[in-house]
Amino acid sequence: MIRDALEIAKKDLLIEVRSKVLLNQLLPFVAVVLILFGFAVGTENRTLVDISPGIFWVIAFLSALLAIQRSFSIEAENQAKDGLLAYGLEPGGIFLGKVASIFFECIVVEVFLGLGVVFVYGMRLNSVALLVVSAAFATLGVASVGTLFGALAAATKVRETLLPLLVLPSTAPVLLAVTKAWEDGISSRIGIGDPWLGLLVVFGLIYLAIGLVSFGSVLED
Amino acid sequence: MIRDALEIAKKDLLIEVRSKVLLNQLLPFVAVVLILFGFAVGTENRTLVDISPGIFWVIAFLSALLAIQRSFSIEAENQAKDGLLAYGLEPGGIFLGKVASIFFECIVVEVFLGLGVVFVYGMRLNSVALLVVSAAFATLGVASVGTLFGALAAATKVRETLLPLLVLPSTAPVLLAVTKAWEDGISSRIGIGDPWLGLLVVFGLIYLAIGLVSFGSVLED
Amino acid sequence: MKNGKFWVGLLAVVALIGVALTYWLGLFVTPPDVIQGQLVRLLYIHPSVAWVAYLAYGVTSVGSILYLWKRTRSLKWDRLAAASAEVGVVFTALTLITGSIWGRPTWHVWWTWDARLTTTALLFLLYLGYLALRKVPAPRDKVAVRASVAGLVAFIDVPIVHQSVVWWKTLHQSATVFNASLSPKVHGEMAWTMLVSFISFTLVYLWMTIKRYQIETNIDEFDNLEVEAAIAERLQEVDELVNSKTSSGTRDADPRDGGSIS
Amino acid sequence: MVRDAVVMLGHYPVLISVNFDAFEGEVVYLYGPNGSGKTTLLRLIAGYLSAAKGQAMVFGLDAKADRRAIRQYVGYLGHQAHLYDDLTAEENIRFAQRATRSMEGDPLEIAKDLGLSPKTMGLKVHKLSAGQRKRVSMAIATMRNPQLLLLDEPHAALDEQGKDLVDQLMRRYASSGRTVIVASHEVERVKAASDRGYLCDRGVLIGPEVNPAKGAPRVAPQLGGAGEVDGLSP
Amino acid sequence: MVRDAVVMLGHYPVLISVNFDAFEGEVVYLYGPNGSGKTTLLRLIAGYLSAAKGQAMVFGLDAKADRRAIRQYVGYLGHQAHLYDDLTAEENIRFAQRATRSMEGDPLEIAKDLGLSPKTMGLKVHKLSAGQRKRVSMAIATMRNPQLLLLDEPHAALDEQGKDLVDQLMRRYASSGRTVIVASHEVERVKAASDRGYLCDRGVLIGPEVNPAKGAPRVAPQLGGAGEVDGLSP
Ligand code: HEM
Ligand SMILES: Nc1ncnc2c1ncn2[C@@H]1O[C@H](COP(=O)(O)OP(=O)(O)OP(=O)(O)O)[C@@H](O)[C@H]1O
Ligand SMILES: Nc1ncnc2c1ncn2[C@@H]1O[C@H](COP(=O)(O)OP(=O)(O)OP(=O)(O)O)[C@@H](O)[C@H]1O
Ligand SMILES: [Mg+2]
Ligand SMILES: [Mg+2]
Repeated sequence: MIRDALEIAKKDLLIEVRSKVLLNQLLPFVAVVLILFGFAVGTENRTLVDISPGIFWVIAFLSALLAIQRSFSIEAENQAKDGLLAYGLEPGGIFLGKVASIFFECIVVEVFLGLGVVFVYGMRLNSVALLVVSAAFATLGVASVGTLFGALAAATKVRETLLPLLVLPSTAPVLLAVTKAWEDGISSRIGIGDPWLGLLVVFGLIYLAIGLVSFGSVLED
Repeated sequence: MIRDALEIAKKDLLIEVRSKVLLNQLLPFVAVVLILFGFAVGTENRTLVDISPGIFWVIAFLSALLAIQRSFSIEAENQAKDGLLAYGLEPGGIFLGKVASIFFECIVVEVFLGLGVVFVYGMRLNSVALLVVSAAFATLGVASVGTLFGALAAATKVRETLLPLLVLPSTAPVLLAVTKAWEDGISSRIGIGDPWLGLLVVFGLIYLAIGLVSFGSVLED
Repeated sequence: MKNGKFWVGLLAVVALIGVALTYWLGLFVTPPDVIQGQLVRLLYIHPSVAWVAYLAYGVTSVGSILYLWKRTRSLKWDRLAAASAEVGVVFTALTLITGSIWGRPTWHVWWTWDARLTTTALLFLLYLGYLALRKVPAPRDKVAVRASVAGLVAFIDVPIVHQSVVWWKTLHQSATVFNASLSPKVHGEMAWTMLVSFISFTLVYLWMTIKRYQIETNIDEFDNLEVEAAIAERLQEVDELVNSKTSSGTRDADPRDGGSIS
Repeated sequence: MVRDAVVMLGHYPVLISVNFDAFEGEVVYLYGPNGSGKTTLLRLIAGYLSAAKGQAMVFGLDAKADRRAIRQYVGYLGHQAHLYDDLTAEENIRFAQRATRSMEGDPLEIAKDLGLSPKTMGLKVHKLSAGQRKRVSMAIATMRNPQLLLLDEPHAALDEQGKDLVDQLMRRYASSGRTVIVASHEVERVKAASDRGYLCDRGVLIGPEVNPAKGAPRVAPQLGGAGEVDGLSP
Repeated sequence: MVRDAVVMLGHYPVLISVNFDAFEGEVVYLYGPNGSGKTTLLRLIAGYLSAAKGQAMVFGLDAKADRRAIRQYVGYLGHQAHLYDDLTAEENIRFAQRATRSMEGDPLEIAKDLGLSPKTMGLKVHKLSAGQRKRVSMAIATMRNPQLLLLDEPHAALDEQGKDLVDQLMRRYASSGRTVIVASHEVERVKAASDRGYLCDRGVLIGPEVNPAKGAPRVAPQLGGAGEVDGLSP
């Protein structure tokens, strides 16, 4: 299973390297949204810092959505998904591979976004450990749910619009939790022992488990 | 040209009726985001009303983006675009037809969204004429730019991510202007003579004109 | 050709002298401002840099229009648009940087969500998007068409940036130099220094754009050479192929002679 | 008419120094190994691609510059069916009919001639079998009775009866003074139905070969350049 | 083995009461008009679809329930090439090789056998010609030397030499004790290369017809049910 996962992840990242979607398009997209939000929230610099975790994560989730969409549009063209099935790869492996590549792409975006938030919005980082770990688990959760629903939506002919509808509400708790954890991390109220982080870990693992178990049925549908 | 436009618009709307993307997916998506925002901004009802024009338009623009994406993924499958060209339709007509169908879909979403904002957020409408006219021109602007860039991005293999990158920054001024116009319309500071509305009209028409003129070159590329 | 090189060289020299002059005038000759103190010296860089960015994008959109217009369609316009946009992006970045540097002491922040600042940042991104679009691989003429359309649409942000101070009534300095009556509200040696700085930065722009244009031309030429080489190579293969077909007696098969029958 | 044309895809000259002619009232075939450039040549003539060197002319007009004018008289059937998956076969045909302003004829009639039952016509296109799709595309490509019909492997995916239909169609076009250019791997079949043909091999056209059964008289106009009607060729 | 199977697509029974057998060491063909259900039958056997009535068994396993186990031994070549457009032909093959754990063999070698030059292998798949894609898919479908090879119109889009290659391949599979089921419109060609065949007409299978040249001895096991090897059939 791990081997299958590695193959899938490697292939997806190779396609990414070839088509450079992330580099050429996703990062500028992130920058645009960052600026729009900044402008919308307005001139009081105080507020901006306060709500920057929220903005960070809304943007991060939106770009995760794009990454997921892209990941499954790769499989949709020429019905490559049928190919994956025909190869007899383990569904669990396909799932993990997709999660891994999406996770990796999201992390790249988040690092970039983080730099933006720190330098442009002037966000301070106090408990870096908390920020990093909670970000990792939140991303894991989103990537898992996204992969699961991405496969579901990809089977239909309307994935562009079905996917956000499925992914956004089911990741809303993760979004809220990670925002809270980041607020704590910034104000350094609590360190790595933050209960929000615990919640994120639980979410991330549950979503991962659900995906692993049910991905087979989804793929074959 | 007008005839061609009508054919295209009719066809797009027929496909919409058949596949029910708008009805089944876009509207729930809008509802979800509306609720998420409400949640994120919090319980103070005052702020919510103040920033509701901003929220309204950010959501409206995001769903316009989805509608545009869908409109061109219709053409992309089976390379139907080559078909359109082969039929010898006038590019201007194709452009107008696409703009019309996207415009219509966006208006449906906006009406729905408007009801949501009024009933859920408790937004008051003072100068309805200003609100409606400015919304129409803002939507026209977005639909025009979106159609133009949609065709541009559709030709590349990375449309899912290229499209938002191109459309968001170039419609950002429209977004800002229509938000201002709506703020005025709500507070009823000024009626239909609002300078922001003038700006929107200018934008809408300029974008429409650029699209009409350059769509031919884009389609053939 | 040689002559062209000379003029470009001369341009570089003049531009350099202009910049040096601006430097000297700005730092040593003009007095500090009553309100702003030494900070006012940024006045000799920041507005002219912003102006050059506008100019660059203006040239890009003219190039784009000329390319899109069928009767003047020529890749040279596209190259000009590309070269100018690239220089424009550099100058927009400089505007942002010098503005930030100025903002730190005057507004006490590096960045704020003022309308002009925001629209300038959008401008920067729009043209980054333009450059990204150029990088999407496609045949040369298709790249040109796509880029021209994007370049044209992007330019709409320029008047918005300019007008933003008026429309949004913001923190940022409103038009002191490019106001409607075109009568600068600064006087004396300050005005002179600003004029020198405008001229010399414009010359710098010209020089950079010409250079960049030449590079674009070289790249296109190089591509053409590659094409020629590929064609020549293929022609050779084809000759062999044709010879083998002819000897096997299919028929008269010089591909150049497709029109006749044996 | 194609003269000394070189077509580049990327940095590779896929067609090299190609000369090709087709005249009114004839069926011209292209055959040759996979990847030799047949599709590329058809797309060049249809104006989807342009020649890096040399020229391509259709009806005396430049294939690239005047492609919009040319397209009114050209029908193109590609490897892929240009259909909307979410519409039924009938709706696809109706749309094409209105878009091309070729209002005559009931779509159901047209389709019946191509062996599509009304039941099939009522199905969304993505449910159709490969052969049924091909027939729908065929209906659309021939809708306007184009002066020039470009067929890229029309026989693929069709059953025996469907292939015969294509052959009949080609002959009917030729006999009514129009032109058909067809690329196909069913060499015997296509040779029997055609007047002249070219072998396409690694980007080079070799030919024309003339069909001894019917081709001989047709060739005349080509040499003189006088026998050509209506400027289909130089 | 398919027994009394009915396959519904939507509300329409595309296959109706179909009985079908294939044994080890034989090539079985399917032919019949467009839209008669050949692709549907192949997809049923491959486990992409399930039977509403009756049953489909492969290697003695239920085609739907145990499809994952079955797929390890099945190669499927559909109408469409399941390839990644942004990867080169070589990368596609390499990925399939690793994914299916069939490490033996250099992709370039495999491809050469299928008539793909190294230059072609280095191109992104979306640039390839129709026939070249087909060959790449073919390489992938046969990669694992599957016990059961399902081919849906393998000849379409291929040139003469490619078609011969497919025929040879089918014969080689049969003679090494494996099974090939092929749907094709090139009836003569496929009949010559096969042992037995079914005519598929409007969802009904008629047959088997036995190839007099080679088929006769093969039929026995089917009647008795005893001669079948290794549980490929009931
Ligand atoms: C990152 C921050 C800033 C950005 C992006 C920015 C951008 C610009 C732009 C685009 C222009 C050209 C306007 C036009 O003529 O249309 C401009 C002009 C100008 N800026 Fe800034 N600016 C920034 C910060 C500042 C600061 C902090 C000051 C001084 C307190 C300042 C003073 C000026 C002045 C005096 C002009 C010339 C005004 C005119 O003649 O129109 N800017 N700036
Ligand atoms: N960018 C590129 N660089 C190099 N070669 C290319 C490029 N794009 C396409 N090719 C090659 O050009 C040829 C295109 O051929 P084309 O599609 O016209 O073939 P065809 O004769 O229609 O073949 P088929 O019978 O398989 O349909 C292929 O050999 C393909 O590999
Ligand atoms: N939902 C549906 N309702 C009714 N009929 C359907 C539905 N979906 C598919 N069909 C029909 O089922 C048949 C599917 O046939 P299939 O694709 O198996 O044909 P085939 O024998 O492979 O044909 P071809 O030779 O053209 O590839 C077609 O006739 C199609 O019209
Ligand atoms: Mg081809
Ligand atoms: Mg089939």
